[in-house]
Amino acid sequence: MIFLADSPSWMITPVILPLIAGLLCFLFSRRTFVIALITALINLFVACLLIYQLLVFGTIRYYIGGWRPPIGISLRTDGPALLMLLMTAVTGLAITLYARGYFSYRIADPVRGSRHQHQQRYFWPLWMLLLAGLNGLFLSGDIFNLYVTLELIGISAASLAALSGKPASQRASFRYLLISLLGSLTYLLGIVFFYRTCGVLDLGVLQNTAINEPGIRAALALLTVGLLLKTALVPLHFWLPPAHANALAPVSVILSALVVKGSFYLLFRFWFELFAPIVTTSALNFMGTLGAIAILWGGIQAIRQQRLKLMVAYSTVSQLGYLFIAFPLSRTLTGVPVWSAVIFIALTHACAKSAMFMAAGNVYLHLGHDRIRNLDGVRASLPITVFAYGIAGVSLMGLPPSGAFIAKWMLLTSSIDSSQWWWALVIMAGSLLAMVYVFRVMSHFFVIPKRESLKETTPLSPLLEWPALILALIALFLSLLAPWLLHILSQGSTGLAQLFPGGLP
Amino acid sequence: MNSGQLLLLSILLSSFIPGIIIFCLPEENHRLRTLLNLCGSIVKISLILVMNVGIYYGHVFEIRIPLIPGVELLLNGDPLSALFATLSSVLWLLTTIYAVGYLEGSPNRSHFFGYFSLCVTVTIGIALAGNLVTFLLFYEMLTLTTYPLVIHRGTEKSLRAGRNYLIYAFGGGAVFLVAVVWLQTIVGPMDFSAAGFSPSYIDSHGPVLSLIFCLLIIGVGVKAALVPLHGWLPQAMVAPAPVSALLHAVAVVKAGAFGIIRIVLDVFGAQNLLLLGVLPLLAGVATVTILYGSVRALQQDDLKKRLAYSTISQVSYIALGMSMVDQPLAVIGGLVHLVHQGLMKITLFFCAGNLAETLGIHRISEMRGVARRMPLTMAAFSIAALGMIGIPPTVGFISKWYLGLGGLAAGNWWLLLVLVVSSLLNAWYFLPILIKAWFGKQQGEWPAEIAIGRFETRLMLLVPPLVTAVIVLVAGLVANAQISPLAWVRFIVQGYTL
Amino acid sequence: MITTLLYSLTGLILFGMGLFTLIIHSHPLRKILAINVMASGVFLILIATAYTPLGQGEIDPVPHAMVLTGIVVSVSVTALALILACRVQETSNRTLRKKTKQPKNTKGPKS
Amino acid sequence: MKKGKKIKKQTRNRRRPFDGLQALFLFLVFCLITLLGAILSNSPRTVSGLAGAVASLQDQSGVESPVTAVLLNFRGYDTLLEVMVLLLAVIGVWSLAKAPFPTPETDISPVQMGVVRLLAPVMCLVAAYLVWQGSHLAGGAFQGGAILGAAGVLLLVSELPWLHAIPVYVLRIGLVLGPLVFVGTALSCLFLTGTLLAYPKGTAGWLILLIETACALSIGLTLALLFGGGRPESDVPGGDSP
Amino acid sequence: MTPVALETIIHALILSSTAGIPLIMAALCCTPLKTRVIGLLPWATVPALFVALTAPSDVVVEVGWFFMGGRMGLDGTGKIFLSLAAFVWLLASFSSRSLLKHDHNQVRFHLFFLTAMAGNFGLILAQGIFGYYLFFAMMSFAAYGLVIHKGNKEALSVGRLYLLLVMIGEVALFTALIILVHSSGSLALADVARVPYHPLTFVLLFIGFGIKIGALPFHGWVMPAYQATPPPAAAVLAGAMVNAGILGWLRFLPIGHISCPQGAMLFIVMGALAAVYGVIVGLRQKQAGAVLGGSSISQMGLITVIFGLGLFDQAAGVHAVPILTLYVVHHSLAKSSLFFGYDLIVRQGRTLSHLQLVAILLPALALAGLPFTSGAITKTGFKELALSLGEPWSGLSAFFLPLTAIATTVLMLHFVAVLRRSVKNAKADGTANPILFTLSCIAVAGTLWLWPAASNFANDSLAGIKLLQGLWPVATGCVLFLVWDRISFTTELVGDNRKRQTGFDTIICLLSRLQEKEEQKPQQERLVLFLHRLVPNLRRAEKIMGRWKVVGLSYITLCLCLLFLLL
Repeated sequence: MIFLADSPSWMITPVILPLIAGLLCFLFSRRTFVIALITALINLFVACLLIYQLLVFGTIRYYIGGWRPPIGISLRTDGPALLMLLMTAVTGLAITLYARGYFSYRIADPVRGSRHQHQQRYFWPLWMLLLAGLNGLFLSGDIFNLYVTLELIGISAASLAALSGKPASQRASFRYLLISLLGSLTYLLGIVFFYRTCGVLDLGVLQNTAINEPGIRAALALLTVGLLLKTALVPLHFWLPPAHANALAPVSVILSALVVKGSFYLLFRFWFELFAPIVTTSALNFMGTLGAIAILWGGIQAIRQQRLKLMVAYSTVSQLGYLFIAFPLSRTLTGVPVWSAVIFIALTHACAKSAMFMAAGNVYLHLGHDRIRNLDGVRASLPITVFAYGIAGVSLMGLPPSGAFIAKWMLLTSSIDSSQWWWALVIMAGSLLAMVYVFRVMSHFFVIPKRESLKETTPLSPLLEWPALILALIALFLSLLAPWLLHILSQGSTGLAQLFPGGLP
Repeated sequence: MNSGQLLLLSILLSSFIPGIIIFCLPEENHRLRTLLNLCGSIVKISLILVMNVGIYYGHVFEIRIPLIPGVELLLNGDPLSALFATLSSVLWLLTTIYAVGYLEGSPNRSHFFGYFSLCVTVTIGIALAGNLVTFLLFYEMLTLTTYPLVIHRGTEKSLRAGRNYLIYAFGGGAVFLVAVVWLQTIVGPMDFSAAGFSPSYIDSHGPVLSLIFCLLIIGVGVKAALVPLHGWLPQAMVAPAPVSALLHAVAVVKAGAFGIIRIVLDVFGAQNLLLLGVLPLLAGVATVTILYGSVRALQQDDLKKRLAYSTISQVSYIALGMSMVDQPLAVIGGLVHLVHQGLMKITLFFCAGNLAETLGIHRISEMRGVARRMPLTMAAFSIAALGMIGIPPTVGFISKWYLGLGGLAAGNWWLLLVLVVSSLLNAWYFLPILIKAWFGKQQGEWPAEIAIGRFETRLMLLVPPLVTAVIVLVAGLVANAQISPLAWVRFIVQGYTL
Repeated sequence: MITTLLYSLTGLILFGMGLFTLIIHSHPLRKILAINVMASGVFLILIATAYTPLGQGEIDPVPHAMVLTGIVVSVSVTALALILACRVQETSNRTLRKKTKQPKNTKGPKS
Repeated sequence: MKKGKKIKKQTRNRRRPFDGLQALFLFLVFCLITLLGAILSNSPRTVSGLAGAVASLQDQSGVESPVTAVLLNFRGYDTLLEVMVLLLAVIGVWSLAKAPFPTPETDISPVQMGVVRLLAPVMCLVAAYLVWQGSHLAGGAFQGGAILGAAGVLLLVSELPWLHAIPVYVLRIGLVLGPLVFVGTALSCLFLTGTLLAYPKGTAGWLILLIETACALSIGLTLALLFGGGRPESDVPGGDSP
Repeated sequence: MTPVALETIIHALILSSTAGIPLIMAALCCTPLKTRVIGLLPWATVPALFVALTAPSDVVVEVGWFFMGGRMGLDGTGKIFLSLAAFVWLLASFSSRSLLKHDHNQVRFHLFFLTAMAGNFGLILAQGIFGYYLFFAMMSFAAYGLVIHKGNKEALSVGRLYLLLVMIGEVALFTALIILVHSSGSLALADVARVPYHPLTFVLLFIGFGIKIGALPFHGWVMPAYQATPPPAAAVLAGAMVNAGILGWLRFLPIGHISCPQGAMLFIVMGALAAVYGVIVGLRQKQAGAVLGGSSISQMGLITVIFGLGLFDQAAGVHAVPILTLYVVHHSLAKSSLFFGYDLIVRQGRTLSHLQLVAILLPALALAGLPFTSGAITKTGFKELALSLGEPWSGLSAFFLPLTAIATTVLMLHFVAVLRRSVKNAKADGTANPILFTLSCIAVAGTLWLWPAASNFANDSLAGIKLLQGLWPVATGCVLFLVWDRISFTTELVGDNRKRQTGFDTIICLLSRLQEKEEQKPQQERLVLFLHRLVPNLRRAEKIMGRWKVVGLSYITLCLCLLFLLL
């Protein structure tokens, strides 16, 4: 029975499988890539299967150990969760391939090959456990279990960030770890308030016992701040750029594309689903304001960076702001609920940012540095990488037909509809800033260097270039999938449906 | 998918696929690349002609791809899109031939031609766009695909130009997006249609709609280089000549102008615009642009820059025509200028490119007696320049004539003044060039002459301007015939109840 | 009830103290310790939450389980943070390398 | 250098009479704590929590201790992930540094040796007892593991030469053992009952004990290795410390 | 195909060959056949001559596809103008072929020559406004090539002036046509001309065509251009192309069908002023071509006056048309004849023989209205017209006409004197051929006497009193010339044309100020600079945000804010 496509047990695969893979990767020092690759493939397959299940049966709950809430822990699938899962699976597969290419390339380096062998040794188990944590986060329906998955993610992410062994990366990673801990503790304090007030830990049960008490509000505030720290929303973003920029290229991809999404996803669920009845408009506006500041500040900082990876990292800071812009706009009832914009931004950003960091990593591998000033002529030697970078940049800017465009469209529509035009201004300013920082680098790629200054390097393997390109293309053409994605989103997220009586698409 | 949709799709793919293949081709394989390019463009032209016949006989060509409720991609073949598509595809063929000759032996050609093909795909997409969202999609893509072309030389100067181009273009795009969204929140999702939206919205949202109109015009005005949004255009002259030709005659500037046409005719509609009373604003901007562009053109010694400012000035004729949207004659004038200006300007840029490539001439002051060295090129240049001035029987006269008549019909006497002054200014900055070239005496050596075979320059450089120049003349001479740009534009205008 | 409140408030104050130290003091070790103090504060509140006066019903075991989990997490993170701090110290100041090989206390938060 | 400077700076800060930012921060922390405290005290617990629910299901859990029931049965999934977190910490530490084990040639004082010889077995016993006791009283895998870990630390501190002879794969297997047994049990439950971690009827107690034992071993090893502060030399063949 | 259609096609072919053949020949000038084409130059006028002499009147052929609706045909007036033009072009083409045989720019010259010819013929045939405008423009622009043929500084500078005026004329005409078409709704000349006129149209038409004929404010180009142009080209400028302007007035302001007293006043005043002014400036010229230019201004002024008189009312208009035509024919023949004479004398490079002196005096004094010449006939017609208009205008015949006759006499004698002097500097090139001059003299002498329409004026002019009236101004003129000649040579008046050119040049210079402005630095640069200045601050801000204390503060603040906002 359990092997049938209808079986709800598939739901645990995205968590358990990477866990086992992580253990095996740690246990064996050889063939780790094969383990990871198989895991990533199965993960993708299962994500698709779960979506199929969702479309056929609607929301499914899975009670681990057979214990129903409030006492047990439940997993559940709904539209947003599965889309995030799918995003992670797709990006994860690409990252796995890319990491393989990356380490092969580095290990082939006669001088420093051994160090990279060491890095690869630990990369795979860390990455697999991180994947498990992320999948667990997306699927989990228990507020304390979410804390554990957050920790899983936080520790593996911090370890990954320090993996490159450079002093800068270790410093950044240390800070990242501390901030992550602070965030976790704040989150835990929130749980305490929560549990005190509600007496339950399950999200589904909590939803039904939405009490109007100060305790629950304090809990929301604490949970939010904790997650904001992990999401790196301005002004708490300071740890992100150094941590993301100094990590190894595959790690940067993981951190920027996936890890920040995890904590944001929780925020999103809390604000729009769990605590939606008690959320005040002023709080939504506050979050939106922070998002707006993030967009502008991140964009401006990205523009002035001298290093490619730092620039991409600041771009993440800026893009995260978009996720929060949707908060104050969520109350307007237009044709499509605005929160779906958040999913679109997240999906686009995951794919595009992965592609961008991969491209940046390729440039780094190729040139041995990533100083923007000296990137001249990369186009000629790395055409696919540059193309991927360009397409990813375009998606980040929110040009059609990227998924971010759809999101921007929704946000603009509702901001204009509700006469909150300032958000529209910020959104547009953000994309212009994105244009500037994307093309500032792009133009350097296109410079034809005066002399043949590029040293002869080994050509990059297709594993390094093609995942970037494919992810970038996915990001670019995401809007064409919009009807399908919206259909998935509308499935089964009962809480969301209640919140938006205006109707789901 | 019916045959009409297949046709639309293959029109787009006929340049997209060659473009992608060209990207993948090795640099040395120029034979296959040229073949691909030419085949693609010829296939495209024939497909578009088929579509034109279909449109003439009332077939419907439509592809609809819904994205989210209220947002859908719509490709639609109507007479207006056929006009722009035909223009683009024909000029693309010529420009391709020209570019093959122009870039012979220069580096990064596969890159260049790849983007070139994409650029045309996108331009055709703009032509076929059936609603504002689709238009926006291709409009932004156009910026992207032309950017690599602008900075193709890879010099510091071209990078700066590219940067400014991007800032302007994406700034415009952003404004456009906001306006589109705003419009949609008021009138709901709408396709391009002859009537525009329902006039009932005017009563409820009059001022807002006016503002939206202005924003939309600003959005497309950047590409159409309306003053004061024109700054990028002269700087973009650092690009290679085929690119300038393409930018100025076909793709970018025309896309902006086409956008104005769409907004005026198909989004708002004549009646609504009259009710809103925003047309004088458009007319004012167009007038200022026409005059300012001409005066600035006068001040340039760099040939391409002069041509660029001339473009700024000339493209606004289209806007001017659109500003009198209730007058069929003016609309005809504006629409037909879309084609006419394209033909003339591309000729001029081809010729300027020939001068630069063959003799190294970039400045007007270096052009003395150049017609003796390159008579055919300069003959083509002269025809186009006279057309720009509006001398019959070139096509330029026809546009001006209809604009003037339309202006009178609308009771705008000042419009005649604008036309007169602009013609004089045009003459003032074009005729001296002709005089220098034909009657001046060569002084010293040409800056950088390269010896080229039998003709005055490479055959591939020579043929396109001659062809376009002949079209400029013939299209003027047979303007009243059954098949001519003017006739098609009349057919378009029949479709609108103005 | 007052017991719960007392412990809870103490926990909160511990949290605050830890927070203050974490932010104000720049030495990595202090920061790590501060985090541990904060964690202890939170655990204290959790345990206090679970407290039921004798005879008034069962003691809630869930917070206890949570605290246990939290402690384990805290131990792991503390260990990682300490090693990381050492590495930072080592790599940023190679002259101090030998001095930094101090015994690393992983048991602190457990006591 | 930077760190040193910072420390100096800090000491100077302490002497300085007034730091505005610091005072502001203190004030704000105070405000926050007061606010949270007020909320805590003003909203006395009205809901009883899950005590009742746990108590009612205690029989089915297979263990007598409610905490163990929650930890390894009701919320076993949490614990599974938590074990992973511990393992993760080891992987993280190993990825960061090589173990700074002292060189084995130094002599160990007989007293120390004696203490170790005396204490280590006792600690192991205590640990085993704690694990056993976990099914009905306070205790369990973590407590047992901690004691085991302490024993490991003792061995490490005493710098026994044979510690270096332990092959690294043994360590790895030891580390992975607990999680692997846990996952394995969970999966076999899945195959047997159709649900993850749903112990077949009647076997819950034994399975929990199995898991606890394996985990205690792994936890002990983990804690000891965390104390070790880095990976063994031979973990990565040819691996060069970063 | 029906016979009617066939006939139409044949008509169309024949009519279009008048302009078509020269155009084709012009196009052939760009091919290796060019020398052969130039050899066949005079044949280009043959179709026009043939059409002018044989075509039935009032044939109108529609060529709908052409340009924006083509329509061509030949009416009575057109026939006269066409034959006149064809004749002048025929003589000029012979002359230019021989004159420029060794000129290295001859192909270019003949290219423009043929194009201008085609334009000239075409506009006469045109019955639609577009045709007229098209060929008029073609002719005007092609004439530029003739004007600057010599390529020296003077030629180029007058060329610039000419081009400027042509452009002004073009746009004026364009505007006028647009207004006309707008108010009439038709593209046919006949319809367009019958709508009520806007005053602006009058002015615009006056400007548009006035520039071609050198009407008063736009006369600046005439004298230098006639001087700079090679004589055969000058002959067609003065003898054929000028008429295009007159024909334009006749076509667009069809006197006899319309009347407009205010417009009439404009024409009369400007014409009269030009008639006097042309002589005055002509007398100050030191070069034969320029003197003839002055004469043209003056004579065209008279024609303008006639046209103005015809505008008064429809009756006068009906009366004026034949007189106007006569005057045009007379002037064209005489003026071209003078140019051919000038050409001949310059080419033969020796002093005038007596026969030549007499021969050149014939057209010269015919312009002055010497009895028994065509001038006398036209003057008679003019007087009758003036008298028929009643009081204020009949005074013209008594006072104004003799005055212009005297002035013209003086000017013509001055021309002969200048000619005699200029011959001294000329060299014979062996291409001198008296046949053309003789032919043109014969035409001057004979045409009007044989002209059926002019017969009654011819008879009138032979009346005794008329002879006397014609003679005394000429005699007075001769005396005055003798006196003036003495004075002018003692004071050595400097030729004024340079000065006037510089006058125009200053305007152009002033306008060119615009051109010389330096390129400004684009504004974007400033923005970028500003941003660069911001960068250090941004870096500092970002660093500050990364400090732990600031982080702590923002953390706490966030907590408190959210707490407050949510509570």
